[in-house]
Amino acid sequence: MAEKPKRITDIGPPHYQKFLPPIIKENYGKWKYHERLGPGVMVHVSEAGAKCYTVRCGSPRLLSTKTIRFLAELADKYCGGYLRFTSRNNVEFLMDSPDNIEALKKDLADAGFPVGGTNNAISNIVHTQGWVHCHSSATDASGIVKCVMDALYERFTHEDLPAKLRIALACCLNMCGAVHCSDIAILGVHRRPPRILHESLRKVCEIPTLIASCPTGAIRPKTIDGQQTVEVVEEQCMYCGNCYTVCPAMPLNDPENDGLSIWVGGKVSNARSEPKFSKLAIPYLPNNPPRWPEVVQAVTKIVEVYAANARKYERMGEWIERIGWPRFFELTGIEFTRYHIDDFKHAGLTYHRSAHIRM
Amino acid sequence: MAEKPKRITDIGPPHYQKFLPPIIKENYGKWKYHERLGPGVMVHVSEAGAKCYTVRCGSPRLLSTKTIRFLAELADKYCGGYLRFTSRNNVEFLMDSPDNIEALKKDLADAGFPVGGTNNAISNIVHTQGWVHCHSSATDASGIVKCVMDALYERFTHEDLPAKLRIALACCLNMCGAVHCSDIAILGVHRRPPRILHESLRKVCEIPTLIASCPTGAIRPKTIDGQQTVEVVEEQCMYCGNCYTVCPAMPLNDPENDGLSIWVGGKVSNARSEPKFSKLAIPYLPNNPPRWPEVVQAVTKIVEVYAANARKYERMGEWIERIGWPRFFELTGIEFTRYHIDDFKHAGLTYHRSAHIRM
Amino acid sequence: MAVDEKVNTPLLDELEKGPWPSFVKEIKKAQSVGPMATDLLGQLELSYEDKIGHWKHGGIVGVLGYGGGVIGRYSDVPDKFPHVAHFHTLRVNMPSGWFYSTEALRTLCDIWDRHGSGLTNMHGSTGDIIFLGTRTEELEPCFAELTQAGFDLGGSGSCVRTPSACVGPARCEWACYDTLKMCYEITMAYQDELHRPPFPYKFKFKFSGCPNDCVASIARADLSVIGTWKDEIQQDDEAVRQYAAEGLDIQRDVVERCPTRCMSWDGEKLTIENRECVRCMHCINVMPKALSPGKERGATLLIGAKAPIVQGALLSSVLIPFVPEDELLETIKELTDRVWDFWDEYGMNRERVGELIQRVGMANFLDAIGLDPTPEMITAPRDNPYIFFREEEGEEEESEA
Amino acid sequence: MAVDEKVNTPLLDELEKGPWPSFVKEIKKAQSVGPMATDLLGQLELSYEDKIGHWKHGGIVGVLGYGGGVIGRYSDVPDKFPHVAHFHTLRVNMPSGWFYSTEALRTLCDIWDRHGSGLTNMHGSTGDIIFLGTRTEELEPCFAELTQAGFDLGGSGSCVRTPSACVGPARCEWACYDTLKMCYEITMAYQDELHRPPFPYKFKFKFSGCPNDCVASIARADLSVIGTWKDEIQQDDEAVRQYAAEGLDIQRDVVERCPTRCMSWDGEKLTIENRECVRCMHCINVMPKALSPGKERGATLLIGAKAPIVQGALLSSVLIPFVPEDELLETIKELTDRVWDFWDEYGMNRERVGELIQRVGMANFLDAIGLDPTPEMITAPRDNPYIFFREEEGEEEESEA
Ligand code: SRM
Ligand code: SRM
Ligand code: SRM
Ligand code: SRM
Ligand code: SF4
Ligand code: SF4
Ligand code: SF4
Ligand code: SF4
Ligand code: SF4
Ligand code: SF4
Ligand code: SF4
Ligand code: SF4
Repeated sequence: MAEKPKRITDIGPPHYQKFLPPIIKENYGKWKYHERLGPGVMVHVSEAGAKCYTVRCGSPRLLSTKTIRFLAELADKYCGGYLRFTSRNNVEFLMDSPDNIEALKKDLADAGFPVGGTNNAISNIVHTQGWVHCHSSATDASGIVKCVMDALYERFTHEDLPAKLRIALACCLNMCGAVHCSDIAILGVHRRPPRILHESLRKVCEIPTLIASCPTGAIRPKTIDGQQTVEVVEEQCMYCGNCYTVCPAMPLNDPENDGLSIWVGGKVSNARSEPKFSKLAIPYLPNNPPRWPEVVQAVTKIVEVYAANARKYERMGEWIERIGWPRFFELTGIEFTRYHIDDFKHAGLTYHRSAHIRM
Repeated sequence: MAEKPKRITDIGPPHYQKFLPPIIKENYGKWKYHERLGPGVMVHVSEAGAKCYTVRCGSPRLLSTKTIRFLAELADKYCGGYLRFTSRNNVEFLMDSPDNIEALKKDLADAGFPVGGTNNAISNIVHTQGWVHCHSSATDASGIVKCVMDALYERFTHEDLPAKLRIALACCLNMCGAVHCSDIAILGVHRRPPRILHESLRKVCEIPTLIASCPTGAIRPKTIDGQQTVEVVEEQCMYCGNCYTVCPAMPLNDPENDGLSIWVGGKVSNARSEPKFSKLAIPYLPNNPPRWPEVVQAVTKIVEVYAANARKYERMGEWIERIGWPRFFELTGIEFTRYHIDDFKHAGLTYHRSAHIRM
Repeated sequence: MAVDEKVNTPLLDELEKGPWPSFVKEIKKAQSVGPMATDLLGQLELSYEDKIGHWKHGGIVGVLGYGGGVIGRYSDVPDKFPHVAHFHTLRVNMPSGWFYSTEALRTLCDIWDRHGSGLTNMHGSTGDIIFLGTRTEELEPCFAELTQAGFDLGGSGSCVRTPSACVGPARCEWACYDTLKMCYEITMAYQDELHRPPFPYKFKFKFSGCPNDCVASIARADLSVIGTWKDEIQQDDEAVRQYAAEGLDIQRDVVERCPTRCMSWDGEKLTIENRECVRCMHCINVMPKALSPGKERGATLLIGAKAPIVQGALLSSVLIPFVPEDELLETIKELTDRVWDFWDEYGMNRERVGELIQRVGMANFLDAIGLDPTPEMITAPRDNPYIFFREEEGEEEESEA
Repeated sequence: MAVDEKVNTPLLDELEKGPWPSFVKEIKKAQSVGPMATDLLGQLELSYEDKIGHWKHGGIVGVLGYGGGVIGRYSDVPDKFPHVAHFHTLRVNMPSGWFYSTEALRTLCDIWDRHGSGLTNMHGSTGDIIFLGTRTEELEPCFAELTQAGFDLGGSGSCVRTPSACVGPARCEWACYDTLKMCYEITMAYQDELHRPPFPYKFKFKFSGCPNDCVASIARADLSVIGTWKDEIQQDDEAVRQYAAEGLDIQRDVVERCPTRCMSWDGEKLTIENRECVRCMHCINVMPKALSPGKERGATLLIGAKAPIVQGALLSSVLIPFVPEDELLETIKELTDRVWDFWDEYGMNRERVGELIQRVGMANFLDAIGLDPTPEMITAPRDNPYIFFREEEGEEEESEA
């Protein structure tokens, strides 16, 4: 290469206006309403009567540059050279006329990209790195997402649920993504205290910081062979992994005991009810690659029971609050265990302090 | 006196059946329904068609034996020699016919006992000892109750509120009585850390127990003139009085700073909504004997605003939850301050974590 | 200082005015019983003047062999008011439901006039008859006369406190079990625990016959026993129509106020989806002639209510969703014994049962008392991922159906 | 070990089956870009075999002068899979709203094919373009090319994280302020804080145009900016009737689902008691042609959301109920600066702003940043009596009107 380019920094992202297709630019801030035209397809109509047609397709999020180029080609072919991604990693093709919708859908179908995810469909699963990239993970991410979406495929390409249903997956308690407020959350869990690699601990970790990192105070200083290190009071460990984040010599990964938990009833939107956290449905399911049948079955079951029982416009959490948690466990056949009863800081506030009981 | 009676213990209370009037005994467990016959008067009808008429009158709770004898006389005259008290310290006269209702009411009126407190009236104020008997009190009890009930007298003798309205008063944070779940609670508060009577502390208190008693850890050991005693970190003291309960040498009473706080919206019953705690309305009003005008005015105002705005069957707390706390403060004209924002253990859960806002 | 019946109390005299019955008048009435009331007036007037109580922290006084039932109280201005230098209260265990014969009332008055101030609280917040103010040397004779008359002391200190009950089946159509009987039986069963403080702190029982909870048990009892039913609400359609005809707006006032919205009204017939009903009582309260609790009756047992000191106030929470009436007494006793065993062993000084449960966690508490967890015990499962998985269960494969 | 494009991955191959697009296929597609994808497949297959990740705890790598934007990652089996011995990711700041020209996309692909694995996440959970996997020595050249092409890195570490926004006014009729612009302006305003970690921990901004909150800001942003309006819902009665005519059950699906029940429908006209409306969006969502947010628009500012580590997950809570759109940028900046000052001084290591507020208490936090308390900030006033009264106020008489 000829000349080394001058090093520039702090330029920030490109200005978004450069990337807006004309139909968007012209009607920016002037949209009047929208209509659903079927799964994955909608039209937004501006005050001036202009129309923006959107076709949304699912994506595995982990994309090769090859696939990105392919999507770009479609956008050149049908959308004047622009496209966008959604906040849940779907791809949206925007057009100023309906003419190309069917052709685009066909090309997408041929390439294996499902159109859907709008309205009362299950949209894409927000997820994280898993074994593909993260050192913290108690499970894989992309693999489980693939299996669950295979099973729920028809729920993505149809809009026939009572309301939106958002699934998210995080591969450890750090919960990258909004797992904690999802209709269904799949969460990787460790179930054993960290192992302590005493040799490397001495070299790479600051012991006071490490001790301070544990929210339950389970880590204590210890001397082994005259060398300073730490020990973990096992009964006090809740496997949060914060020690591992600050000290690589405290890994929690454990092929036998790592696995998944399922959480339900969270939401983010303010529509009708206030945003809510997801609550524990199943404390533990085993890691069973490559197809994680236990997880797929559990999630599918919950979705089906919800679909069959909830009222129109009732999100998962709103439905459960109406019928009550006892009924949720009854309908889904999920076992209620000691693990469901909160024992963290505000646990007492979850005890049922009234005589309101369905018999 | 002749012979000393043999000492007997652990006999428990007399059996209640001895004290049931015939109309009750005969229809025990066989009541079918009841009807309201006006403020303070109702009839219960049994499966057999028998009727029990009740006349309820208010009482100052603090009764001289003279007054008890007077009430007994009325019960002899009209009720076959039986009467009962209610869980809110009212007196109930039970009769098997309506014939004596008016005569009884007249006798009660002549003696200054108001008939009422039933249904959607304000019933008697559950209260505590105050300056009449307790060492802990930040205020008097009976005196304030008298003043407030004088002001709300018509609300006792009429049943015209949207729902029941229960007022309670406790003279310190120990909260003898169900003050914490009242529609309106009047609560005596200290506002200064305990004084430390070092001399007597050494003699009568166990220092480790004393230190352990403080929920905020505000009490620390200290040596003065070579003698062990304690000090209080003033910023950490929340005036709970627990130290005083375990150690008489730590009094909190303070004529300048003691006073009252007002709490609203609690309830006990499971009717419609679940039981709820009362929430802070006014953090502090001064002790202003003998008539406590500030307290009387504040309570009256809250009652009037509630009466004017709540819907039928809506308890204070249910009404406030419907209209929202901002509107409650607006309607009552009560100032919202930093003290209203919780800062105790579960404070974070009271922060408003949604975009649901009335503008 | 000499006792002057005409002690000057300008501030207190203000409290003789106004329509509500006056406690100041009551104190004045008791002046004829003896000099205590007069000195009480004097000391109270002083409190009104200087805005502070004049009682000292209570000492330990009581009757022989009992650890409770008396609250010791001494004036901090005994020179000025010698007749209230001692001013102890006796807590006398009231009869279930606060029913009295006038004869019994007079006996109580006679005893108290002989041995105390002639002042009472009818009743204390826990429910006791409070004999308000006497001297140490009067305690034992007063107690002797009380027991002769069939009365005994109630609780104070770290013991079972005097249990109380709503009027229940005596005069209420909604009682789902016999509250008066249960209150009596439990009081009798635990006489020892009531009179000789055996616990880390106090323990209260309260018995309400239905979810209206007229003794506020859910707010004030360590063990709250609240009547309820298991089957369907009993319904008299004709009586419903009658209410409608008399002007009740059934849609607005009943159907729309039902917390689960499990009712519907078509102008003719009220339909209740009983499976969804949470037994809140509202519809029954509004239409007592038309609706009543089901026939399969019993109670919900809830645990742990208390006032704020020191870890914050608690309401009781569900422990057993439904116990049939005929198993109630045995279940309460068995359960209580197990709870006490655990509390005795693990409770800290001045730690109520409700606080103990919060501290050790509900699941561990259930283990300790041998109850299985059920979803009725909680409002919602945990929302935080900090689960203490147990070692044993690493091995088995946990499964869900 | 030699790279073999046909690495044997029987387990992963199972994930090429089924209708949902396969990430395994994507990795295989990237094999043509270079050997990294193949070793990634190999290592991932190994993880699938032994049910454990094979990445080591990340070291500190990055580009010159930046403290973030790169996540260092090393294989723990580098001998077996040398091409992923280093496998760092770059976080590239996406454009507001995730709009792209195909030209820009191709430029990004070109750069990444030259300097990395050819694998991406479109996008990361925070919103960045994730360039997934490269070696340390490629970071600087890759960065140089990115900036030449007009792209910069996003955040990682204890800094401002890449802000994100919903599609907003670009394609949504409900945007109550310009989310894309606000996101861009804030990103530009805090370039330094984004690239050079100055804080105790991370700080995230997210911008949603209305309470539907399509970027989940209330769940995931330290500062959540959620569009809303102050005046009345705009209402087209004819369009309402049209919806009814087309079969929408307005009573059941709109009126009865309104959280405040502030609407009524008489079959002809929909009446909204706007004073009671909490701006939940439900009715507008159901009838976009008939209803829309009011004209006086702006946003609610909420603070403190975060994932569970370590004190438990939090949703953001209301800080300023309403800021008009034209004051929004300035208000956010001013507020943020004050929040950061306080956090810098009092925040502990790895303590998010939300946790700090919980620790010091909302009232003290408000004092520190100079905001007056308002009842909109809380769901209900305190229910415990443990008030820390301030000395000064002992003297003045607090009053209520
Ligand atoms: C494209 C996108 C914004 C973006 O900048 O990328 C978007 C776009 C729209 N959202 Fe959204 N939402 C988008 C993520 C979200 C999220 C965030 C998330 O899922 O992580 C939420 C919060 C979810 C939650 O509560 O857990 C969200 C909650 C809503 C709601 C409220 C639904 C509810 O009843 O709770 C609506 C209103 C509706 O659907 O009736 C809505 C409505 C809409 C509308 C109809 C707005 C409009 O008039 O254009 C758009 C089409 C939605 C559709 O899918 O039918 N959008 N929307 C996001 C698409 C994600 C995807 O690919 O599936
Ligand atoms: C006599 C008493 C029981 C006793 O053993 O002494 C009693 C008796 C009745 N209560 Fe009660 N309640 C009594 C204290 C309570 C309490 C406890 C308290 O106030 O401390 C409560 C809980 C209050 C709370 O929620 O804070 C209570 C909540 C109710 C309710 C539920 C009201 C609601 O809507 O929340 C009803 C039902 C109703 O009134 O419709 C009720 C209904 C009744 C009925 C109608 C039951 C019946 O069919 O006989 C009785 C007449 C009530 C009336 O006053 O109109 N009773 N009732 C108590 C009278 C106290 C007094 O002198 O005022
Ligand atoms: C007399 C009575 C108030 C009244 O005027 O009615 C009363 C009076 C006292 N109570 Fe109480 N409590 C009385 C019912 C209650 C109740 C209500 C109830 O039992 O239903 C409560 C709330 C429910 C509960 O138990 O939580 C109550 C919660 C307390 C507490 C706080 C307990 C807690 O766990 O938070 C204390 C503090 C203590 O135990 O040290 C307390 C302590 C006291 C002491 C002994 C003062 C002390 O610090 O040692 C008071 C003696 C006053 C005196 O000089 O006569 N009293 N106390 C009530 C007992 C009369 C009776 O036997 O009928
Ligand atoms: C890449 C990404 C997941 C993904 O696959 O999309 C990610 C990956 C990591 N996150 Fe995250 N987080 C990512 C978005 C999030 C989000 C979602 C968001 O930003 O909206 C959250 C929840 C929101 C929040 O911030 O609270 C999130 C909460 C965490 C936490 C817990 C923070 C907390 O306060 O509870 C940690 C732990 C930490 O910071 O030490 C963490 C830590 C990490 C680390 C750096 C692992 C660590 O312990 O050091 C992960 C590096 C993985 C890797 O090897 O690539 N990540 N992380 C996301 C960033 C991509 C991007 O820039 O677009
Ligand atoms: S959730 Fe945990 S394991 Fe997964 S990417 Fe985030 S930090 Fe890594
Ligand atoms: S995993 Fe969490 S609880 Fe366990 S030792 Fe580490 S920091 Fe402490
Ligand atoms: S509330 Fe406090 S001051 Fe009043 S009687 Fe009870 S312990 Fe005494
Ligand atoms: S009053 Fe309460 S907070 Fe203050 S020192 Fe005493 S025990 Fe501690
Ligand atoms: S609690 Fe129920 S049963 Fe007891 S008196 Fe009240 S309404 Fe009747
Ligand atoms: S008792 Fe309550 S929940 Fe049950 S039907 Fe009646 S109003 Fe509804
Ligand atoms: S948050 Fe509101 S403004 Fe933004 S895209 Fe979603 S619906 Fe539209
Ligand atoms: S926006 Fe929500 S609260 Fe407001 S009127 Fe519509 S449904 Fe009701």
